[in-house]
Amino acid sequence: MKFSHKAYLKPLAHATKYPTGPVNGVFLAETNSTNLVVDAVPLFHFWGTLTPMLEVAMTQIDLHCKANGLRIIGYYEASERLEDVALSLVGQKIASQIHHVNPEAFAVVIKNQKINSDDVAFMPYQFKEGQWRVSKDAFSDKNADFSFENSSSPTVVAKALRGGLWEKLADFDNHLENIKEDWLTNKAVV
Amino acid sequence: MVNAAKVLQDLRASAERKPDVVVRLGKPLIDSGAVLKLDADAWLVYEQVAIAALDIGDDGLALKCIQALETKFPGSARVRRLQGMQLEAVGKLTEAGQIYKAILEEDETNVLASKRQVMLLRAMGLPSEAIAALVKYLDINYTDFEGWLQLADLYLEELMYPQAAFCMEEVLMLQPQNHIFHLKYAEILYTQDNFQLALKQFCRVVELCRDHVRGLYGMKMCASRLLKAAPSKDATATSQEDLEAMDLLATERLIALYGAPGAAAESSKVAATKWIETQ
Amino acid sequence: MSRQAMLLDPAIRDWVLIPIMIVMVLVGVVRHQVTVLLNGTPKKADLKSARETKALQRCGLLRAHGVHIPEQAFHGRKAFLSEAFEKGTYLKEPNAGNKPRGNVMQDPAYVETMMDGMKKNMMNIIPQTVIMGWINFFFSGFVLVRLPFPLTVRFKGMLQRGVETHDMDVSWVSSLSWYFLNLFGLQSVFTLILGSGHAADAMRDMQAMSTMGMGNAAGPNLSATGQPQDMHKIFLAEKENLDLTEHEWGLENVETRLLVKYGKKPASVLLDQKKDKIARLAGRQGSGASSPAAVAAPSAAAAAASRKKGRRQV
Amino acid sequence: MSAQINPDDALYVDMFIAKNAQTMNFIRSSYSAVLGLAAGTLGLTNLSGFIFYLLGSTFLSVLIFALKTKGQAGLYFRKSLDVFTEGVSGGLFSYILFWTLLYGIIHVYD
Repeated sequence: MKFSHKAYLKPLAHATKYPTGPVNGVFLAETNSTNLVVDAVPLFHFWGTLTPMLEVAMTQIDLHCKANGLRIIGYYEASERLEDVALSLVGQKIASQIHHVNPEAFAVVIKNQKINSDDVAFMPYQFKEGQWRVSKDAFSDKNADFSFENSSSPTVVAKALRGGLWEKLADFDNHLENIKEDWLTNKAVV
Repeated sequence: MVNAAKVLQDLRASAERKPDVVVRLGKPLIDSGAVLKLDADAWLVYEQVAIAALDIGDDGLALKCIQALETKFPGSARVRRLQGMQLEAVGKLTEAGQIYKAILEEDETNVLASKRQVMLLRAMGLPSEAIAALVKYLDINYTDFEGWLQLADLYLEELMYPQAAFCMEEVLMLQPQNHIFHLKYAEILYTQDNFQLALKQFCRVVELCRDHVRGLYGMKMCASRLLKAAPSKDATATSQEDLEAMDLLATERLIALYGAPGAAAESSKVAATKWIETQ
Repeated sequence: MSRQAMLLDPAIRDWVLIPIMIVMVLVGVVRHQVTVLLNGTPKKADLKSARETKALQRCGLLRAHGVHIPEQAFHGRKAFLSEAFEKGTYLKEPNAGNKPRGNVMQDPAYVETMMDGMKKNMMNIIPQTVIMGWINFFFSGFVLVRLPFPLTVRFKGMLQRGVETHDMDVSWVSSLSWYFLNLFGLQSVFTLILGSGHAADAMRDMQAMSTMGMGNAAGPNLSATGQPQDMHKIFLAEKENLDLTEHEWGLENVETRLLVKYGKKPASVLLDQKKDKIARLAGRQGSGASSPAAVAAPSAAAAAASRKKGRRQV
Repeated sequence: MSAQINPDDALYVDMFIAKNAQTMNFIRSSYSAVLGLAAGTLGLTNLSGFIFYLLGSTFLSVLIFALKTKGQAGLYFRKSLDVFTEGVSGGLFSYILFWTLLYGIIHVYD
């Protein structure tokens, strides 16, 4: 899986905007290409474990993907505890649901401590033998599964976040509070 | 200076968690010593800025405030609680736990220390102990709705929906006017597949807060689910005719909201309108 | 105008009218500060008694706000609470009932609450009696000021006490009535000086003086006679009221209310629903005929409803 | 009355209503004191004094209604009429006190 700049920037912006609570969202990829993650859609920062709005969001993302030739390819989340990098119960459920539809789906947990630093803040999980397992030393040459489209992404993103870019990001919770917020494409955040 | 004090006072009253604003306004006041002009409020500002500084990791400022409070109120339980929070911020959780235990030994009913103890257990990632401590606290301070809210969050994290629903019912009894609590209760009920009750709560949300988008979405989903399911026999359930009326009302309001010119970004408007048609 | 054009010696104004007013303002301020000092030190409530009062509060709250929670949630709590009160799980000392109650005076908590009640009451009574005594002693026997509005003769006795003339216009009043005027009139001044929740409240003085200290100021867990309440009895009494409360869910017709709010249905629909509800209630009551009073009231309303809707017998 | 919550009842948070009433009392009682001073200096007697108070008090309420609540008193009080009735009785006592005081000082002592 190759992560485009946007696909790396948005989840970290989402986690930076709501440091005090758990956040989650999904990754998008083109329908035809198999390993390029082009975008990410931030979902919730309020109550990640409740299903009604999750259903609405997932259906709307599906409709959005059909209209723009995209598909859901992965799930990301960040815990509210600083050093917690385990994939939560709810995370596993949602990731499994996506995996059910699309076998190469993966999950990512954001390493909170690494967000402002220049090294990689993603902890990817893959679905192996019926379980979500950490993909060992990803984003390094040893493990070809996960890498960046352009390797400078982490440093560029860290600088952008320090510049306060995260304020412009809007997730589905924001959209529900004020429907002007563009949560699907987040054009303001690139 | 006066304006900053006023904003800080409002933030204290509303208990909103905006650490960056509090530090941005409070830091100059404290560094220049101008905060002492507020006399009685000065110490409240000190405490407020200390907590905000811990929140965003500015330990220097936090220590400075706690020091000032310590000299003014030596040995006060409230200041010791702040010291405990400072230790938590730098990761020394066990020492912080000892401070809270000491405060509680002196005064069993100290609310602040028992609350911090619960948050400490949660920060340590021990949800079951945190739940047990919070239940014991709430058994005594029954009317503290923030405690019930926190307990609901803890249960939700463990996906224990029935207990979370119970907590939200307590919160509703204490704060019936707040539509957000009705909304949270409705979403928990929906997650438990109790669409009948969820629909009533979603309607309550829209009644309390007109054209509440999240409430309308919930109403629409519950109504369509109940319409698809077999009509229930029990008398208190909503009649078929009401269900259709609810479904129609929610659809109409959502379309009106999204349809208004410039109301929503193009991509989300298209997705939302398509979603409404498919329901 | 038939009023006697009588003028008073300005010395009365300088030495009586204004001093009384100033003294009363100062006494009010002093009393406020003293009360703040008095109840400044909150006494440490121990865990058990706090838990006891909170349990009662919980039951009261359930009865008052039960309307906001659904049916089964209400009944679950009702069962739990009445069973807990029955067993006395929330009591401070579970077997307090049968312990022979020692002499009341030894129990420190009881004595302390009595002292506390006494202090609060004294704070209300002393300043008033002192001022009245001072006024009666120094400033009686002459007319102080004239009220700009006429009063009935009946007031004459009270307002002109100590000035036994019978043909003087009632609007001339003695200093004691000026005291009463000040007592109530200075509210606004006190709210200005002391902020809103001040303790120099004339109404409370009146109430304190009338009950002469045996009012409810004697502390929460003491009965009017000052004996320590047997908490278990209170819990049982509370259990009875709880069992009696019927649950009415506030959201029963939330859909129709919503439709009315959005103008989809006329408001009259709500009224009809209320009548149907009362009719249904009467129907259940009528057949059960449990208590005549309950039957009489709703059936009257139901009769009205049925008349409107043809001969539907309840 | 059935315990059904009528829609508007739930919208009023008791704490805020009490706060509004308290502020109204605060304004009106201080205002009535000043009104009393005016009535005393004008030397009003009998009924004209009370009419003066009612006029002044309604003027205050209209001011608050127009400026403070910008016409929708219903947002701040359970019934929009409360703006006119809140605290009138409390203000009356201070009005009478200061009215008598000034009236006495000017007209009764030579």
